[in-house]
Amino acid sequence: MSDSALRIKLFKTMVLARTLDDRMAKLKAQGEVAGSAFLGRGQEAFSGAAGIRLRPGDVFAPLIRDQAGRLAFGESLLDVTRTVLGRRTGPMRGRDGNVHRGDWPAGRLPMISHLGAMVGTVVGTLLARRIAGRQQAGDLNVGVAAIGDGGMNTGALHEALNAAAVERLPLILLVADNQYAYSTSTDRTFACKHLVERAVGYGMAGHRCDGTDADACLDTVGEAIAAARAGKGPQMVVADLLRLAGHGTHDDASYVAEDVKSRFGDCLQLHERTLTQQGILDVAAIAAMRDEARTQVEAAVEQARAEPQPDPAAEEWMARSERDLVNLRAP
Amino acid sequence: MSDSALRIKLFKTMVLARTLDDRMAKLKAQGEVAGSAFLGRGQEAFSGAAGIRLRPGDVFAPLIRDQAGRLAFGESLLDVTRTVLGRRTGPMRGRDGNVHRGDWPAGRLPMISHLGAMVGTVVGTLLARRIAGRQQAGDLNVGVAAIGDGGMNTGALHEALNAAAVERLPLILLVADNQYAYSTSTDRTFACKHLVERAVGYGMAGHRCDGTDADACLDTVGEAIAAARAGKGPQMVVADLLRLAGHGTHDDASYVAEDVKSRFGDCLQLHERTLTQQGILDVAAIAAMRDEARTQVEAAVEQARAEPQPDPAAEEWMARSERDLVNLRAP
Amino acid sequence: MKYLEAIRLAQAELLAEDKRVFIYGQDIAGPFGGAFKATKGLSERFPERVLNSPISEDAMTAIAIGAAMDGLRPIVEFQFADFASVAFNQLVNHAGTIYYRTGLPCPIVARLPAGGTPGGGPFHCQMPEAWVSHHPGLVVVAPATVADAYFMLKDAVACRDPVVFIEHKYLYYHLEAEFDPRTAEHPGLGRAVVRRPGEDLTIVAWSGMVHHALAAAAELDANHGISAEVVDLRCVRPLDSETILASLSRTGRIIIASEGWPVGGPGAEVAALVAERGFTYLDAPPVRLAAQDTPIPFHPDLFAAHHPDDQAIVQAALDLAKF
Amino acid sequence: MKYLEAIRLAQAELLAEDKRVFIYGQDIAGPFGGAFKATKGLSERFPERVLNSPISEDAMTAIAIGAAMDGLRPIVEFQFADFASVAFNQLVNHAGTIYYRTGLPCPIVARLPAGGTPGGGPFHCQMPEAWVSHHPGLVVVAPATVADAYFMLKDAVACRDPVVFIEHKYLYYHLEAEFDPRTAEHPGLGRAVVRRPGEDLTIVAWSGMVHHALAAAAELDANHGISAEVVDLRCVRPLDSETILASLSRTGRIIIASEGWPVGGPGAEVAALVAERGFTYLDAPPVRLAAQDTPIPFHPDLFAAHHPDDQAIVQAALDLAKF
Ligand SMILES: Cc1ncc(C[n+]2csc(CCOP(=O)(O)OP(=O)(O)O)c2C)c(N)n1
Ligand SMILES: Cc1ncc(C[n+]2csc(CCOP(=O)(O)OP(=O)(O)O)c2C)c(N)n1
Ligand SMILES: [Mg+2]
Ligand SMILES: [Mg+2]
Repeated sequence: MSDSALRIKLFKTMVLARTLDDRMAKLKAQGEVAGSAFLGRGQEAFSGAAGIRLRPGDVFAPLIRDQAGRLAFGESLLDVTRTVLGRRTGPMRGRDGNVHRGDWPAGRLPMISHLGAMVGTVVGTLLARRIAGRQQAGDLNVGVAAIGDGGMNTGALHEALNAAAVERLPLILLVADNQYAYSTSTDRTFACKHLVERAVGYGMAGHRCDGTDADACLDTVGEAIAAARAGKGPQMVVADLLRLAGHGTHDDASYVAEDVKSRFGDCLQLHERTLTQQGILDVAAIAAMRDEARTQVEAAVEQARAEPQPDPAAEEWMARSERDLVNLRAP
Repeated sequence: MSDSALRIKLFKTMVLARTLDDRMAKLKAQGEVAGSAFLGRGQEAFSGAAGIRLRPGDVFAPLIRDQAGRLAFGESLLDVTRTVLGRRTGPMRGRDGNVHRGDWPAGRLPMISHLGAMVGTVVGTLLARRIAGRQQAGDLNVGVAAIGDGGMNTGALHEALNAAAVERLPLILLVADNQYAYSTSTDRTFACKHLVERAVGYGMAGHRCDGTDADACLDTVGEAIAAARAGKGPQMVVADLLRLAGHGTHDDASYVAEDVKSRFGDCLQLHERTLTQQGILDVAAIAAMRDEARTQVEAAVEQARAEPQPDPAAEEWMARSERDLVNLRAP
Repeated sequence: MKYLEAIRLAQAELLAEDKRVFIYGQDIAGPFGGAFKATKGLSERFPERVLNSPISEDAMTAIAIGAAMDGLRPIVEFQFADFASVAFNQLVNHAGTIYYRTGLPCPIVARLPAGGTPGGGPFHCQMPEAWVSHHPGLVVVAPATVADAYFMLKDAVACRDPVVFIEHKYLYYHLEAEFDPRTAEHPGLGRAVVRRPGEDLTIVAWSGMVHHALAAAAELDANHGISAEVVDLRCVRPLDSETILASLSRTGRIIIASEGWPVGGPGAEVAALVAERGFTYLDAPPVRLAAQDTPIPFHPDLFAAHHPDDQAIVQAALDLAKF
Repeated sequence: MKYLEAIRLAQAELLAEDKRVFIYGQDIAGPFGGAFKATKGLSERFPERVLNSPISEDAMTAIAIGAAMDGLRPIVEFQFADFASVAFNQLVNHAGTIYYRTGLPCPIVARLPAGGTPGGGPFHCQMPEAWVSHHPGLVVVAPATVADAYFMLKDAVACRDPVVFIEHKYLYYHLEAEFDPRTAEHPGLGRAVVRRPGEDLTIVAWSGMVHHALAAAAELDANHGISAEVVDLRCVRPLDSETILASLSRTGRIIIASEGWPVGGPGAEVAALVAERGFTYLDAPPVRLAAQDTPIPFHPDLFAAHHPDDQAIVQAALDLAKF
């Protein structure tokens, strides 16, 4: 069992992520967001646990349901609101949107949409660290890549996991099996009994946890990350959980079967109950956290709203870093 | 243990495949073959066993080391010599070469070079049969796809296996782990203990056999194919063996480590010894088989040599089946 | 009928009329019926022939190839055209080479929901025609009208070669037209058509851009006394060079408007074609209009400025008329 | 020095001079040193920085992208350019979009052994420039000379953008030239050069085709009194339009010779460019020569007839001179 401070930290992160997600959904409903908004509701425990277990110098490649992990690994609320509202001031400057945001210098990779594609990129950053001699044996910086049950079936993921295993790199694959890939239930997307059975075939350690149980997530993800840090090679952690929202805000998720719904609780409510029952947090403290989260989120929304949008007339339509290729020569 | 007739049939196939391969290598050395020639030396038992266990109506997607399987599944010597010598009369008409040949109406798919790419195609043919109601429950036509230890790490393969498992199709993946992918030994290409460990992750049955032992191959491949026919879903069979030749005729395979060499016998010699020791074949019968193989191969070489090459002036440079797209309308 | 409904209707009829037709793709089955609802209601009627696939674009395409070789007429729905990049090898190196190598047909149809919508961003807005139209063995079509969406999909399934069928997502719900599938005339799959006759210049476009071209032509006529002829390519590979050159021979001036990027693609091919084979008709240089040479931006204002619209075409026409 | 040796030397020096450089690809390590020996001897000297990869082109590219973002200068060797089709998504949608989306550079070099050799067949002979040169954010180069193979590889590694480096396999062992890497002058990465000056017409080529163009020019000069200028594109994206247009302005006639397929690709882009921006220089229509519009045949006789050679260029020049 992790210590109380960490468990509270995770709870706080989860509250903040949920509050932020809810606010983004509302902004979307109010017509302020272009494209769809993607929510991590129900997945905050697993994602947040990973973010909490990371440290500066690590790498994180989140996907569309990782608001909690992003926040825990240092994303500012302003990065979120600015990006989702398409502000010039955000890390993507209106050029790319919502969930694609990243902040590479801080270790958060900006995702592309193609599922599976980011895993190899994380592997590349870890290989680079080894090559450059920037890793300390026994206490490695690690890389976490997120994927869903659906994304597990992409060729890109397969190739990347295998390469990580061959190089014995400190990659942790965080598999959120949320029972559906968009509308498609897992019986139509894979045929093994549990996705953790894939680990052995890569020569990776496999871990499994209840993704609705925040403490289990903290522990299991913590163990996996610790093993990777210690040099035990890549780790796969599969969590069983359910997304408690549509695929995006445009989706009512009416395809989610009733019996599936009945099998999964809300990790946030469950963690709240555990912490209060164990006397680690009381109702007032929790209410205060919620208030603070709302205040912070609202401030970030307001600030982003007040900031400039990108100006097409001022846009530099240039996709290359090098401006003068005609004269480019190696120094 | 399979019955003697099958064991002899496999031996005969192996002799013929070896004789043919050797002759192709010689043709190459004589400058009569464009490109490289790829040989299946050392892999005849495993490949041949699969060909023998197939029946008309099945599908086979061989790769570059499957001369034995191709022959056993009905390929004529003339198809081989005509293709390798680029004759207009061959199934590829000089347009595509050597190992890419196929004869789809007979169930042998013409491979493309990209490793892993053919597996999904086999899956497609099997899905088509189910959709069209052309399968008989409990006695299905099956599809065999060949792959090597190296090809196991392609994304294409991963996606295709998973799809086969989801649809529970009668696919048999024949994995020839010959210790090297071109010059690269398996410690640089995968990290699980044995490739058969990948089966569970797809929800496929996994089988393993000694690829230098023809009887073991007949049995294990036979069981896997029987299971697929019976409707037990996709099967993976991994054989341990060594290619006893270069990657292609251009390659001296000097990178093959001595200790690896010492671990693997020649399946053809081993099968010969077993069959003679058990009194199933005698030396004279074997010599006669060898002679017959040589005679047949020589005849096929001679006939192909006498046949016309493609004529660039007469070539129809047309990559589409439809000649008049401007007027094409659904009937 | 909306553009999307035309695609759904064509598929429903294809499934009903031809047992060889089956549809494979992500999220296309069940009441859900696809990310854009192009297959809504179909899996209920044809449960064995409308199948959800895993997120595996390479395998989806390989499976379609195998099924086509085995006698079926598969339609693969990609969730977004942008994700067909993952199936690139199967499309160009496998489907596209089978006929020449073996003499056997490979009748697959790959449906690619393409084109820009505000907020779609770099990975949900691409026009994929340049990816595939370089390659022998493939047919690439891009219907711009409701009737074409319907008829060309049927013709694509009838075609024995692999067809990349590019659908424009913006048109799905925004384009509506009346036509009677039973009686309407329609041109063959590979034919370009003159959507609006004109005398002073030709505007070549395809897919969503046809509507900008038509709007521009209307404005040029109404406000500038310029009579623009609009040629809708319909089929971007192979090009119907006769229709293009015939139009140019009447007008002497040509603008090629593309939603996609400025380098390469059908825009370059049409410009090259008219330079090579329509040189003597040209009274002025051919003009290409294309998107900005960057990934497609997320922000609606940047997005709107990223690709040519009616006004850009009008302006180009005014400049060209002065040449 | 041979073309291949120049590539090997450049890589050896890059590894020695810059600890950020590492090379990743199939079979490149050990005494084997790559399918074409471009890395022979390098892994012995730099064991941590010359690594064999699994057969995983998508991951190879993704790994290079990650390593580049993390400060390295990765070179990815594809065994054959044809197999880069599997990495298409990582190249165009990932490497090619990073700078515009994030403002961060993505300095990877993808080395693609390309081009035809007799008996290579449909999947070992392709020219991949059309695949990638449509896409913003990528630089695509195709050296035709020994010195360019050396210098352009070094420049490619210095470039902060992803560079697709197209090597011609036929030139590997067949092209030899003396030059002193320490003193030789060389043009910048993105510059086209006039390989042979001329007055009557311009022949544009790149990669292996440059040598056919030079041979054709020599024959035109010697036997037909025609003075042809040969422009070697060197960089096919972005095009050095100034050098191309300047040549055309002197000659008034242009032939674009490509080993690749006839539809799209740099051939179409150059033809479109000269039509649009060199219209007034053109005394005759631009002429494109390209491969037959089919997969590349295996049989050496069919192969030889598949793509343009010296004689095809000479014939085209004679026809063009008559226009
Ligand atoms: C290669 C690829 N194909 C298709 C898509 C479209 N797509 C986006 S999310 C999604 C479902 C993902 O399911 P899963 O991996 O289970 O993640 P979840 O949304 O459930 O968190 C799909 C099909 C994509 N992004 N990438
Ligand atoms: C996608 C892809 N990448 C690279 C190659 C080049 N190539 C051809 S055979 C080969 C090695 C194959 O090794 P393995 O799968 O173990 O089969 P083996 O040759 O040992 O039978 C490689 C790398 C290819 N054919 N396809
Ligand atoms: Mg999911
Ligand atoms: Mg092998």
